[in-house]
Amino acid sequence: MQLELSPTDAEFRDRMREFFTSKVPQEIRDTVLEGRHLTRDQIVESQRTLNAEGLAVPDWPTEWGGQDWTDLQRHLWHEEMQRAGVPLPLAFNASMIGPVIAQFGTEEQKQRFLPDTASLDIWWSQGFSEPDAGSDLASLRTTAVRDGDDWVVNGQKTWTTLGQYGDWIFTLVRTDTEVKKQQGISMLLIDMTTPGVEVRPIELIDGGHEVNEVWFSDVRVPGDLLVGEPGQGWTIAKFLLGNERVGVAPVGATKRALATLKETAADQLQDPLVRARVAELENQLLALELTALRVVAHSAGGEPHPASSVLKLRGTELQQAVSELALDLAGPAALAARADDDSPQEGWARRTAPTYLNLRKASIYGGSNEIQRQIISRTILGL
Amino acid sequence: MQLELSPTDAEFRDRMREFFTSKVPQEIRDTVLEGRHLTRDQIVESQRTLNAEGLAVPDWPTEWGGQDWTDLQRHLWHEEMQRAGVPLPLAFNASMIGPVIAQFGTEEQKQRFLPDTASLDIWWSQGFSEPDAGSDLASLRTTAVRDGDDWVVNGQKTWTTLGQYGDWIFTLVRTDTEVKKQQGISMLLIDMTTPGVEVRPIELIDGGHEVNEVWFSDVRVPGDLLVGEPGQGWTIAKFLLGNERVGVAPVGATKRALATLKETAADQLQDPLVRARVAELENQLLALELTALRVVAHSAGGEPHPASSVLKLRGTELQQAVSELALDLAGPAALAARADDDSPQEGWARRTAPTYLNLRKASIYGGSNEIQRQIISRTILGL
Amino acid sequence: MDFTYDDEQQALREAVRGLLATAYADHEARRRTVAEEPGFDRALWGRLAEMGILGLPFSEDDGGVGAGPVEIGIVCQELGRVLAPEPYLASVVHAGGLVAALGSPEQKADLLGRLSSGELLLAAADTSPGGRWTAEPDGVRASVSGDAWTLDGVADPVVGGESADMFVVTATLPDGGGTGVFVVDASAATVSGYATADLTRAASVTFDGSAATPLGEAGRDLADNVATISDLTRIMGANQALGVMQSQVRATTEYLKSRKQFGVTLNTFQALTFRAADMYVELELAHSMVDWATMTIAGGDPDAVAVAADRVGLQVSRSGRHIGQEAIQLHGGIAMTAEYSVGVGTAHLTVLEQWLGNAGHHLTRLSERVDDHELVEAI
Amino acid sequence: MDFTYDDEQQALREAVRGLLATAYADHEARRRTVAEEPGFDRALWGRLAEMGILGLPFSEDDGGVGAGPVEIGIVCQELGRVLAPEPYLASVVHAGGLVAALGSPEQKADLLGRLSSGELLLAAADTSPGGRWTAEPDGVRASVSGDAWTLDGVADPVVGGESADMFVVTATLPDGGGTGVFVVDASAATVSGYATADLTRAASVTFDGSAATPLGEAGRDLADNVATISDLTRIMGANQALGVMQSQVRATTEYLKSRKQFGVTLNTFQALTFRAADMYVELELAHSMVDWATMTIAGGDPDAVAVAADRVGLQVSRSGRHIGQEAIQLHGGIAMTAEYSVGVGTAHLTVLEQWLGNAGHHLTRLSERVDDHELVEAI
Repeated sequence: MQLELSPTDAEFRDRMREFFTSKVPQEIRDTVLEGRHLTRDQIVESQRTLNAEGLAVPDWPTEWGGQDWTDLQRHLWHEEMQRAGVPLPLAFNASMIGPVIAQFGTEEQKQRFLPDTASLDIWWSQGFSEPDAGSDLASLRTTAVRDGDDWVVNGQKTWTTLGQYGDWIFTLVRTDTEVKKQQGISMLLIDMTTPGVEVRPIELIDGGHEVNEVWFSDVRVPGDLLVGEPGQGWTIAKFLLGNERVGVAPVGATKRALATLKETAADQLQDPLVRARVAELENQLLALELTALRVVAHSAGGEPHPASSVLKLRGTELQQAVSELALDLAGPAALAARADDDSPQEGWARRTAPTYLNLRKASIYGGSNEIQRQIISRTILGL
Repeated sequence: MQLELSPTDAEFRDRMREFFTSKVPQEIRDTVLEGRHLTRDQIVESQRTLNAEGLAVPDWPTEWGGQDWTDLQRHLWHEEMQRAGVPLPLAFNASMIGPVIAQFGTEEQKQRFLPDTASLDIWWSQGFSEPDAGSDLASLRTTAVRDGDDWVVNGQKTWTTLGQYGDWIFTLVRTDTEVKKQQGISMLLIDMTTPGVEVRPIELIDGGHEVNEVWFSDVRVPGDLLVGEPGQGWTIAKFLLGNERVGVAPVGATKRALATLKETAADQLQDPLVRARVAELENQLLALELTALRVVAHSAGGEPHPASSVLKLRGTELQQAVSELALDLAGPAALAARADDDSPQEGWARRTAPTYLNLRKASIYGGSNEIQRQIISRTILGL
Repeated sequence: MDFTYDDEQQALREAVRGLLATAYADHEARRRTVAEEPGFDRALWGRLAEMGILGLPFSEDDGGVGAGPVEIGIVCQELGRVLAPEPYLASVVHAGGLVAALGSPEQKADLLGRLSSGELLLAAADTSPGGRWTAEPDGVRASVSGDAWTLDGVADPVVGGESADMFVVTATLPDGGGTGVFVVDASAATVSGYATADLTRAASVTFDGSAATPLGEAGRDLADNVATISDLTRIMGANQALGVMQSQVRATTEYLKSRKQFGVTLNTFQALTFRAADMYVELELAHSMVDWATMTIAGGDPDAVAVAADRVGLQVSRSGRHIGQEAIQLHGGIAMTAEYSVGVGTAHLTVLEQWLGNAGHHLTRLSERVDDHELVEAI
Repeated sequence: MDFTYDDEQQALREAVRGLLATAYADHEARRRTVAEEPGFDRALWGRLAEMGILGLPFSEDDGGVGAGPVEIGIVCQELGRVLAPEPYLASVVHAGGLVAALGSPEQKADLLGRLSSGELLLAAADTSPGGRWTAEPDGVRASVSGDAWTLDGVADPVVGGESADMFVVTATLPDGGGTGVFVVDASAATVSGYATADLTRAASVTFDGSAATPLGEAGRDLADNVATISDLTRIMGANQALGVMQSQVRATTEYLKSRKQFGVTLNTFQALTFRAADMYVELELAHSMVDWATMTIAGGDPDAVAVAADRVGLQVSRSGRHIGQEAIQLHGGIAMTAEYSVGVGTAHLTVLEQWLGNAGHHLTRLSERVDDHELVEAI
């Protein structure tokens, strides 16, 4: 047992910190650090900066731009990005479809998609959730029917995050209605400019346009855009969602948000109740970060450590708790949520209510906290 | 809607307060207020004092010593007792078997038992729980087999509170093993001096001897000691447990405990975090007390208001929370739990750890908080 | 001691509920209304005036109805229940309350009469940018020249200020004279309206030598009176929050019964139904405290009202946080959308809380009083 | 950065676990031991000495083994796991730690040698009646006449003091000289022993002109050193608490799998299994913080150790409260009994917490440091 980073890892961390804080544009990082919304262009620019340095898709096979890092190094990369306010590489590309294509795709698919996926020349959307399925993904009803070499897709996806920016969408579709529900599912890659694809915005309670419905009406998809085998979709989805959960705890970003709040609301830090709340949160964040390090140190061969559910569960709780503290420190200024920039209220304070409301999603999306508790009680505790 | 008590009720409350604080011996009340253990004699003396004034069993039919009070008056009586540190009338007598005999007993049973039950000349114990039943009361296995006019009882009861003081015990026994499990249960009254009855102490984690196992080996019980009809035990038990839940929230006693703590640990009240904890608890207790008043105002015809589960649930939580605060204010002095009275540590501080540990039972006994949540979600919310 | 409504109060509740149901039969109607100008339903406002609801708190001499706090609380609960965006709390209870408490007989007859009839919208400008729940805000300063008063400075947020015809402004008097209250015509100020997080409207209001009329006698320090009217508004805000929470608990319960996942309805999952039970507990505790605080007003003691406002403020903040968050969580994604009422209800609770005073504020005030009493007396 | 034990550490854990299993194979054995004098198992203590466990923290020159904090933490975890009543934390870690830090070479060789071999039991007398976790307690005063020091006053609770042969006493030096540390023979003091809430033993120790030997150089203010040894003890106490919590989570999980109610095992009830999941979360968080704090000691910076002690103290207090309470609740009545280990474990966590510093204490200290850093660095 030893606390210090090895010289190699310490050097690695310094290199990351140096790169992130000097090469990724300050304006982009300030936007993240202040909790404002990024534009599509900013996200793309940031990812290209990373990708040029080989830092966008380190989890991928090295032949497709990945890095031969240890788990600890991946963790440090991830934490330093958050700490510096660098937008994380778009998860749909970097953590979801990229690894899937690298693992299950044909050579043609790899050649065609992986480089553009890493550089964000293709912006991917995720087409998994459906209105009547929710956490019960296997009940999906969007169908793809064979017609010659093509598939014809009909149905509806929902909660498609940033779907308004999407060039392509990876979807789970039902290709066989005769078999057990998990076995009839396949994964299709769909060009979102194909006739019959329609993206409709969903307005969220924070007023933002972050998620969408995506409708498919007789959308014709060439057969070579099916990933793996027909019926293999469920297996691929499980692989993909397993990747998603690794490093899903937004520890670095939450620490950063709390540190920023201490600065912006400094005068209220004289209130002993506020100080105690901050101290308690800092301690909880430390415990979580250390747990992330323990998980990293123990995760064997890319398989997610079962305790990663702990990270998701507590990570989102703390993310939400910091947003609540910010709201409470803003006070009446929090009402000016949709005031324009001439507002006499400070920007950080005006953003607190939308951020608080928006982050309620953190414990719902990407495997709700109830699902995480289920995983812990079943997989870890054997209950 | 109106906050003030009517002149009649205000006068009633004053009368109760006057009686409790002047007629019940100070030493007994101090014992309660300081959280020390009462002796059997103190409990008996207190109940006789109440009973002489007609204040021991107000819930009973008036012909057996009850009072024709409104629900509000019963509530005021109950609160004022707790506030003055008067031991509540022994629940096994006053709230459990008394009302049962009054409702289901024969005239002979009423004559024989009710006066002595009110005056605590008979100390009743409760023989419901069994080692393998827990919250699932209907699974009980103690049997009573007919032998001539008598019943012969074999089996084991547990968690018999203050069973070491008991003269008689009211038990649920299985008299018919052929029918559905609820239907084969009857209630028997058993003289605890009968051969074959054995009381064995259970030591609790606070070191106290508060509960017992009661073993029955071929205990012969005359047939006229069965209450109601054979097989009616489940109905009677439900009646009894329904009574138990009314006014079960120990609001007055918890308020009193918190007020005492503010006095005994006054120097720590300068700590803003302690003040905030006290203020939060006071507010929660007020909300609970007001809810009790609302329930009282709405309870129709003796049927417990469904929200009485709210009272039990939150009431025990707050009772526990105040005991935690006391523990934390005691600090290292809490270690001197079993030191003798020469200890240089203050008495209140020495009692905090046993009290804290003992009160963990509050959310388990008498319908666990899980059972209360079940009642709320099913009965009130219809889930 | 009585926690029940009498027949007239029941009838009032039914009438208000019925009227609101015509305007906000479903959440979509509310959504349409807040998306358009002025952010609430002027026709509904007129019907509320006709029913006497706008004049409920004011004396008959002033064109009102002279009802008590319980009645006003009933109205606020019903407004909360459907998330009605009408500025009743801001305009009638708060700004109207200041006029009723401080205005001269003529001012009261004029302003409250027109407020009650729906002709005039008032808004209270009592918060400085960055300020936190004080009766002595320092964002607006009053000056006097002869008899002519003028105001300078900024108030923000002014809830309901976007459409107000007149502002009731709390301002610092000259020469350390304390806090004065003035009436200013909206045309004499610069109003920059915006939507709050729950899509109701507020404004940033700038005064720049704006002509102002003192409410009542000029130049007196009215901080105590301002504080008391804020406390009354808090208690009515708690009534409104109670209505929101009741709707959220009901909606959540219905959703758990009807929504299927993994082939069964959600109420099959005990972890969820137990959490619904805890929501109900919080709701009932809040309900009790709201009733109590509302009844406390009738006693007429400003200190008691101040304590009651802090007590109900703390309880409703805690319950609202719990219920508002759990209602979203137990629904899942659907409650994150603006199309569905539950999440918007959480936004509304958030706005009410930060507008009127959050848990930390109330807890700090109650903490200061902890050794003023041995134990808290409910009645 | 490495959170894993090396082979030797693993072997140490197995050895200690094996030894403890012979003495405390089940809870009944622990129960018998604490019911009899001296409240722990002297034979086991001897075997711990033989294994070198009692001398683990001390240098080889002083008759010890010279192991590091991780090894001592392993021992404490294993002791916690079976709720061993042996006064390892009090006698070896705390009192022995004071001697190792402050004693002269002769004192160390003598006292630590005999402590390591199991001949001598020490106890630290550092708390005044009613006192709260300070390195400058005022319950015992030191006086000097020529070279002869005497002590007067009371220390309570002195954990492990009932059977101690010698006390390591923290006392106020004359003339505002600060805090001194002295060794006093038990025969020179009046010892009134008692059982704490978890049935381990402590004592009230009265000094009445008791002859005392300064540890190390006489008359220096040692408050800082005393504080550091207390912080080390806190971190080792957190290791012990971790062992308790691990046992409680395991016992609860097993109980939910095996115990039947209403005809099914308890793990059928999702509301219960989700709460078990939350217990596990708290356990893992505490585990991480315990490992981190233990590793921090090796850095040798007293300030860093002080912060680590507060951080792990807060986390373990919170986790211990949560797990200790939930373990009882999920078991039900059985866990209220002294016959069953789970509730006694909660009592032990309670004693550890109030002995070494509770959540409020640690939180207050951390609150004071909130603006010393921008963000908390884990490594």
